[in-house]
Amino acid sequence: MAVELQQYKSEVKPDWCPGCGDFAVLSALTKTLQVLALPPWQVLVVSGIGCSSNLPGFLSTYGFHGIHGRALPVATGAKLANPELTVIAAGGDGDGYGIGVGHFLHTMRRNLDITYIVMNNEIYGLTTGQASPTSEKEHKTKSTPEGVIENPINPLALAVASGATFVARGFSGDTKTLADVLVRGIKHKGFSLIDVMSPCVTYNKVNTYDWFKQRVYVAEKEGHNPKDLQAAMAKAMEWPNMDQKRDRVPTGVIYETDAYPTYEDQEPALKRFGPPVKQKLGIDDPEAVLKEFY
Amino acid sequence: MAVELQQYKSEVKPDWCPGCGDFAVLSALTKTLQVLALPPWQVLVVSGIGCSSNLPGFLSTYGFHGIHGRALPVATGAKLANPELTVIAAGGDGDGYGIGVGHFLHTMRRNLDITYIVMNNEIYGLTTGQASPTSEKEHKTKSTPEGVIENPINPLALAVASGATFVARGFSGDTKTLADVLVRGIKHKGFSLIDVMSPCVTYNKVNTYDWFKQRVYVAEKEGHNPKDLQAAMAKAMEWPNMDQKRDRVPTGVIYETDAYPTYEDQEPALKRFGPPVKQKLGIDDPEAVLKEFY
Amino acid sequence: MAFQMNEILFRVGGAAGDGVASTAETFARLCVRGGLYVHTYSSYQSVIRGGHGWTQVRASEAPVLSQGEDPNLVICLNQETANIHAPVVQVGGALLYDGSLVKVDGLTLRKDVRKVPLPMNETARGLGEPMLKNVVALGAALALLEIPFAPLENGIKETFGHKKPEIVEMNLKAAHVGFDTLQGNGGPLGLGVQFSKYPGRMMITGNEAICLAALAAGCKFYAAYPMTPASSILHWLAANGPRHGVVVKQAEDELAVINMAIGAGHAGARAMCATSGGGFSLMVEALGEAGMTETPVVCVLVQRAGPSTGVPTKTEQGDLNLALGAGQGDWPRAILAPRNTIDCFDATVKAFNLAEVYQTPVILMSDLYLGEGFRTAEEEQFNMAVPIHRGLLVDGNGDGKDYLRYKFTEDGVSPRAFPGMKGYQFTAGTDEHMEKGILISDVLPGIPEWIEERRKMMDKRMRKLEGLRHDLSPPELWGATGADLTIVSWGSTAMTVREAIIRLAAKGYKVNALEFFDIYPFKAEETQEILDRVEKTLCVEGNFMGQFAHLLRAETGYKVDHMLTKYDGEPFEAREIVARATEVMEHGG
Amino acid sequence: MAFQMNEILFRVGGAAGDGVASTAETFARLCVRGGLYVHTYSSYQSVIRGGHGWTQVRASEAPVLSQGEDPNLVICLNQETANIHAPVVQVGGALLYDGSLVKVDGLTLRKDVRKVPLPMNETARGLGEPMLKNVVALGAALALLEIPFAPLENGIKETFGHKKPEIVEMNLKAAHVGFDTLQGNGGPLGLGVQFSKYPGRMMITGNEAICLAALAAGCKFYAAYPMTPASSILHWLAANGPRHGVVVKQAEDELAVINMAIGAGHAGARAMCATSGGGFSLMVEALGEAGMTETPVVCVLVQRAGPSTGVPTKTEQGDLNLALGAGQGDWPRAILAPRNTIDCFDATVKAFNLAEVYQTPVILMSDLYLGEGFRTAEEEQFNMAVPIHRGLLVDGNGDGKDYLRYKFTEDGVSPRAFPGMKGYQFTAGTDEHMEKGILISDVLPGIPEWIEERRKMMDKRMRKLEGLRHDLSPPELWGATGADLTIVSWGSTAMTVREAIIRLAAKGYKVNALEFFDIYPFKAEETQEILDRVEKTLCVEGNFMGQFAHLLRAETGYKVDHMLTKYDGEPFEAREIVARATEVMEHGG
Ligand SMILES: Cc1ncc(C[n+]2csc(CCOP(=O)(O)OP(=O)(O)O)c2C)c(N)n1
Ligand SMILES: Cc1ncc(C[n+]2csc(CCOP(=O)(O)OP(=O)(O)O)c2C)c(N)n1
Ligand code: SF4
Ligand code: SF4
Ligand SMILES: [Mg+2]
Ligand SMILES: [Mg+2]
Repeated sequence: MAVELQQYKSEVKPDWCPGCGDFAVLSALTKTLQVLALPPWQVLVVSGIGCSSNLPGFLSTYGFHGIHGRALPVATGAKLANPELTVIAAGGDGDGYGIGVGHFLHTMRRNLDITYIVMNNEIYGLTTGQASPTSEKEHKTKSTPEGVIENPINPLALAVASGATFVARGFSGDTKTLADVLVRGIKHKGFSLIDVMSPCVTYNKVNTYDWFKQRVYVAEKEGHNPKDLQAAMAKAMEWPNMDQKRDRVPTGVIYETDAYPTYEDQEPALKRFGPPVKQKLGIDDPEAVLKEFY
Repeated sequence: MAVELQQYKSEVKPDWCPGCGDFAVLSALTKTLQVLALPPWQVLVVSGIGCSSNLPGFLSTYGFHGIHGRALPVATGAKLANPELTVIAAGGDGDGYGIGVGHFLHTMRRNLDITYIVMNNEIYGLTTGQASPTSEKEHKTKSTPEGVIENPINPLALAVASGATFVARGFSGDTKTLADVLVRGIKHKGFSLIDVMSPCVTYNKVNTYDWFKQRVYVAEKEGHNPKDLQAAMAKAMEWPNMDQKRDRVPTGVIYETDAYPTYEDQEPALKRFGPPVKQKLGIDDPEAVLKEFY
Repeated sequence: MAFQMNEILFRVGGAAGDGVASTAETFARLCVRGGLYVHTYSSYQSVIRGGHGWTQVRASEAPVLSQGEDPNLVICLNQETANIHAPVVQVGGALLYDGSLVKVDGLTLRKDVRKVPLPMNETARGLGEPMLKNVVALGAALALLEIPFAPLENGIKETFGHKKPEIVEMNLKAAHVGFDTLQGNGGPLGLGVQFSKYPGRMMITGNEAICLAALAAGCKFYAAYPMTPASSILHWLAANGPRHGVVVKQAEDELAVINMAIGAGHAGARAMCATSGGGFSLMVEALGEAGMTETPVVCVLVQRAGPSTGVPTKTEQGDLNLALGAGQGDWPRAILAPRNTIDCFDATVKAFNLAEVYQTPVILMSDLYLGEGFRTAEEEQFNMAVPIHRGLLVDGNGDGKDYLRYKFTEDGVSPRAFPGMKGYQFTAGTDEHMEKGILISDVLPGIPEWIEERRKMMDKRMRKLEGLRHDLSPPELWGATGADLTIVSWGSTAMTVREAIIRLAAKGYKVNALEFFDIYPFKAEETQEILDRVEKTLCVEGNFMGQFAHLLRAETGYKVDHMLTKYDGEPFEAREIVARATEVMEHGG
Repeated sequence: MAFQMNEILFRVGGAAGDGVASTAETFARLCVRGGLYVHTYSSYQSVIRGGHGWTQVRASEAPVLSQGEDPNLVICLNQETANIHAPVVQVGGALLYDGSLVKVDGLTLRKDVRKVPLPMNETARGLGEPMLKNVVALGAALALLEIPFAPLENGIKETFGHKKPEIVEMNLKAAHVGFDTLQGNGGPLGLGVQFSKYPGRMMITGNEAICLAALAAGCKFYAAYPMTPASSILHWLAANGPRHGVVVKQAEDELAVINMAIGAGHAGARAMCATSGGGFSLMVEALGEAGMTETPVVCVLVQRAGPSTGVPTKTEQGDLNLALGAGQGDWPRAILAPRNTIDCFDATVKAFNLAEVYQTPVILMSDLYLGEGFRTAEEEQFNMAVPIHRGLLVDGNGDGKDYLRYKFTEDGVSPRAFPGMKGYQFTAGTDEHMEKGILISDVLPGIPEWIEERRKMMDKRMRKLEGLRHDLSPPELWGATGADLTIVSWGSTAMTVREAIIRLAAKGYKVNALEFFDIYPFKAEETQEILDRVEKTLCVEGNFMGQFAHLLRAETGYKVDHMLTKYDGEPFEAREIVARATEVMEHGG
């Protein structure tokens, strides 16, 4: 069913700062939904809180803009209640890798058919510029005036280690690769992590478009085989890392496998009865249930 | 300062089930403290909630037996308040890798000089036998009567990926290796993760002593070099993994490096003034502070 | 003191791992089969093996309202049980134990308490199965209580019939050893309990009643993280839910639990979760999220003794303030607190309906005492054909043009659409929003017309409280009117209060009860009317601060005259309430 | 309507990113240097760039109690500002704007409001620095308000003196353009404000006052997760704390924040954390943990408009129920709610002392209005030599034999030992425990003597509430006695109420105020006594439900006669209170 691009856009004008990396993500996602011919009413976009988490409101799909850090559990509940929906979770690095990192890990090991897009600007944007879990060492921010002294989270390595079946990195300054990973990620059956380097032009004066432009490359173009788990892990560990090597930032698909069933495919109730939202409420055979109480 | 072994034990008799793997951990830890000649009053053992988390009460050190999943933040606060303490966190797989996995990741990337001992029995013991985040696929438990359908967490791989500087696995049925990893882990300056396979004889009828005995081996004995990050990651990914290969379980030290400074070494206030608990309260130069308000 | 006639107070005690609970459950089930009403209370500990636990089964020809007090009969599976419980066995009662293991010589007993040694371990060893020792004791108990052997025999056959017949054989043998020992050892206790063959009664816990109601009400998504005393809901639903289409998800923590339930509720499934106080504390932020996004969700809070980890295996009613204050800011919520298993069933059904009709969270407050103890019930009381009200939904066949998810309406309820419905797309937000769902908070707050819009949206949401208040039941005045004392209680304590009142009546005291079970929004007017007509009041509740009395005063200005609080982890006993009520009436306080 | 004499109501509005707040702050600082009292209120939005924000600076020769109402003067940095604010400029006031960007033709203005176009952008462009446009406007404002140019000049020199002198030069030029334009453009507004040279006053926000007090009180550990409107505490302490030995830790979430603070408190450091309602919701479980382990911790709750994410940049007093009900079960807590910056300082010091003296969490409730707005203060009011009471500690030189960490004492306070002290080792537990700290919950609950011990331990902990109650201040009756109406308020609303009362007095109404700032444990007796003597009451609070009025009634039975609630995100204005009070007094409600 063909839907026009315009129809994926909501009436709300994005209120990000001019130049914010999130515009590219919104536009690539909008196009991807159209390319994949997913009707907006069959798509649910779930987010937390942050500049990036405002994204659902700019789309004409269904949306749930919840609380900080909890996008993935909400997405999980919705997907399990109605597996026929295309469920996409979206948010920031603070939301997903900071306060939400527990859900991030646990959701990945379930391999639900959900796509998770993280607009990673290595900073807390909405709260006006504190260090985020992906801020690199020495970064001076409002909360770390003498520089960050923690190692940044490596979301891709965590994803590969935890059972995500599709792991990719995009960059807002490279819309081609971004479109590619979004299309492949959403099509992928199973959990997809799409970490997008999406510069915060207002609060991150270190990891700018330029910073990335000088460093990103598309791994597959250099012969990376995303089906190879070991290679994927090595690629993921390339950046960021404890040694603070920051010369090259791999992008594109890092890991991809279709060898494992999704959670929904294995879930006992879903296997027997299909989508909960389509089931009749109440039970047919009360006696069968009640008899165990005698 | 030599302290007798008996002096590390509290008056409380451990109330674990006879045969519980946690006895071996308690006994190995007690001996380690003695071997390292750490006076009990300079040691703080912090835990969450679970059978395993009862451990601090069985020692004569200082202890904080907090709430479920929050041992590491409490340990972090205590260590930062008094870096002269030897701070050990201890608990179960549910506590540390389930509800507490967010803190687990973030604490590791800080590289605080804390040792974290996880008594991993792949089950929720205290709550009488539900699946834990390390329960392997197909495991039938009270909460998964048709079998687990999620991939287990791989704590060692997460640790290597997150910046822990000492990563090891012990097994309650191999007290020699257990003692070795504990001694090395506590001596290590920086964050040490010691994951101990500690069978729950009551609720985990799958991953028993026998199950492990047939599978464990000491990686270093087979030539594993824990200083090699790539090798460490590969070793960590050996088990558990998505392919459900369960034939071999590496133990001993998996990763170890002293190339990175601890958090305390870099912390601005600690660098300037040393342990907060030893500082005089109040400030000397009120004018200097007040002047910015004019 | 003579026995309370026509009832049995059976107690079995031992270490964790000794099979205390299952022995008691078998006994209770026998009694139910024999036409009796039962009520069980298990006193157990966190320890998995060892420690000291015991279960009391109260079984009677007439309906029983509480766990009862001193036992007629105690089966001591270890020495500690004898030490602790022997002194409280009623006059004329009995102590059953294995003489080779348990020493009873030095124990202080009441008058005429019989010490009955049994070859429990020896018999079990002989049969090669240690757990059979409990069956020996059960057999002996039957003899003491003049319970016919047949129901036990049938029970054993049913339980083990599908396994090898040898097991049935062994069980019967063990039971006979006990039965026969007693037959020739002083004879029955003479409690005068008559067994009948009335087969129609169920035996069920509060938690199970909630599960049943969830199935009946069309719950299709259940998420939980294990936590005593709510875990049995997870266990039951994990075992039974999937056969009825219920997706049951054990999550990584309670933050995920409630958010998953909210996600499922948003998608259109009836969703529930359950926990105890510690887990509920972690759900506090997301309950406000549900309130703000107007997402229905049923959250069961099975209380245990706090604060913090507290006494995890003990009961309390200490989380009322937590439920009342959950979540920053003001948002509409309902709080229901069932008094008994029937209420558990009805309140759960009601919770699902209120949650969907008012599109907001409903909190169901039970406790360990009610959640884990068995009670008899008549099947009619669990009529599974329950009313299902899904509330205001959009007409899914419309085109969704001009759809306003958060439309200002008179009752505050706006039409709901589910993801998947063509044309009704909207984004639900936890930020303040317009009728369409578009955020106000990002670029519009502080601008006069949007300040006004925010106020209106608050008003709209909060108007739902009026509907909720209307739909809730006022407190029930139980017992005779014109009483000299009215005992106020909420939730599970009500039933023990009733028993106390019956006993007080027998002593000539005129006492009645004011029972609160639909707690919030508070029915202040109706309550006030009732309070205007009562004499003196005594509030009985299971916490330190008198949290309910505090709420009552806040809502009505009424200060109860007297308090009886309990916070030692144990449930109220009727005699404590009798004593306090008597004190109040005789000495004014 | 004539100007309220001797005060300036200055407003600057524009888009986020336009430098609204810094322009206002510069102006406010000028006024303070000129001997005036100031009060600022910033109305901003979540959006980082764009939207519409504005800051009002009220500056007066006499102390100011609230942000004031309609401005005399508005600097419009964009068209939207003009559209929104022009209509509310006071009669005889002025609108400053860049005529090349902002159109003022169609705007409805009050009488005699002057439209003053300025070459703001042109000048800034000419100087090559866009932000200088605001300096042009500031210069013009000085001329309008008859403020001498020197303080601005000095201010600019101080701020930029260390940078290149060119910058100072450019700023001065820009300011002069504005100043000169006005000089020749109608002259001053004639507000009659006299500037003096009194240099002794500070300008500080509530959040900053908390930071100052934390330093003074010996806070050595501060953990936080960013959250509006508490973030500025993190920013200030991150920048200044380390120079005074304070370890400042941004954690991964609020669960970690509070647990880190508890860990630090347990280890012996004075520890604090701060957040807003959403983050506080996540701390609820751990607050009970601190209560149970008897660990001191100061938790600052800077409220914003809820529920849920709500209106993050707006103010409210909606989290009282949350603070009162935080954590399952009953545990002792104190809740303080400062009225103004001085109270912020004093209450923070008190919070650290109470937390350590009673070894339990203290919650400090502020809000966006108080936390983020600037107020003038006299330096004496921030005397940094504060009393420090660390409470009952063990004598670290003893041998620790028979040390009982949770010793039963008359006041419930037991001697504290810190890890590192030889011989005093104990384990703090969230499970119920004995005096030594050994757990009861695992193997002992349900055993008679331990049931009793549990009860005693609850009693011990809860006895601390009595001490806390004793140490708290009763509410303050402000204003004349014998008033016809008493306005009840809590926290930051009190100051605006005072202003309303002064205005009411000018109209001949006898109104006074009952101000609550030490909220819990409630001083019921003292409050009752005061209430016995008041005539009619009006409760003014910033939430929907009237949470404080609810608490007041619960604690005293007293129902306030009238309510004025506000929950649109905006702070109260004195005129609203005046209007409501007048209504109450003239028409009875
Ligand atoms: C429980 C809670 N804590 C803190 C906040 C405040 N908060 C809002 S967004 C945010 C972080 C935003 O960073 P990120 O997720 O990286 O998104 P970005 O704005 O950078 O896109 C925080 C801390 C909150 N809303 N809720
Ligand atoms: C917030 C909260 N949720 C749930 C619980 C109940 N609970 C206690 S221990 C535990 C899990 C124990 O498993 P693990 O950490 O693996 O320890 P083990 O008993 O296996 O040693 C749970 C879920 C709790 N105490 N607090
Ligand atoms: S603050 Fe940063 S992340 Fe937020 S909208 Fe602006 S540029 Fe984007
Ligand atoms: S239940 Fe399992 S983990 Fe707990 S004490 Fe027993 S054996 Fe150990
Ligand atoms: Mg970010
Ligand atoms: Mg475990």
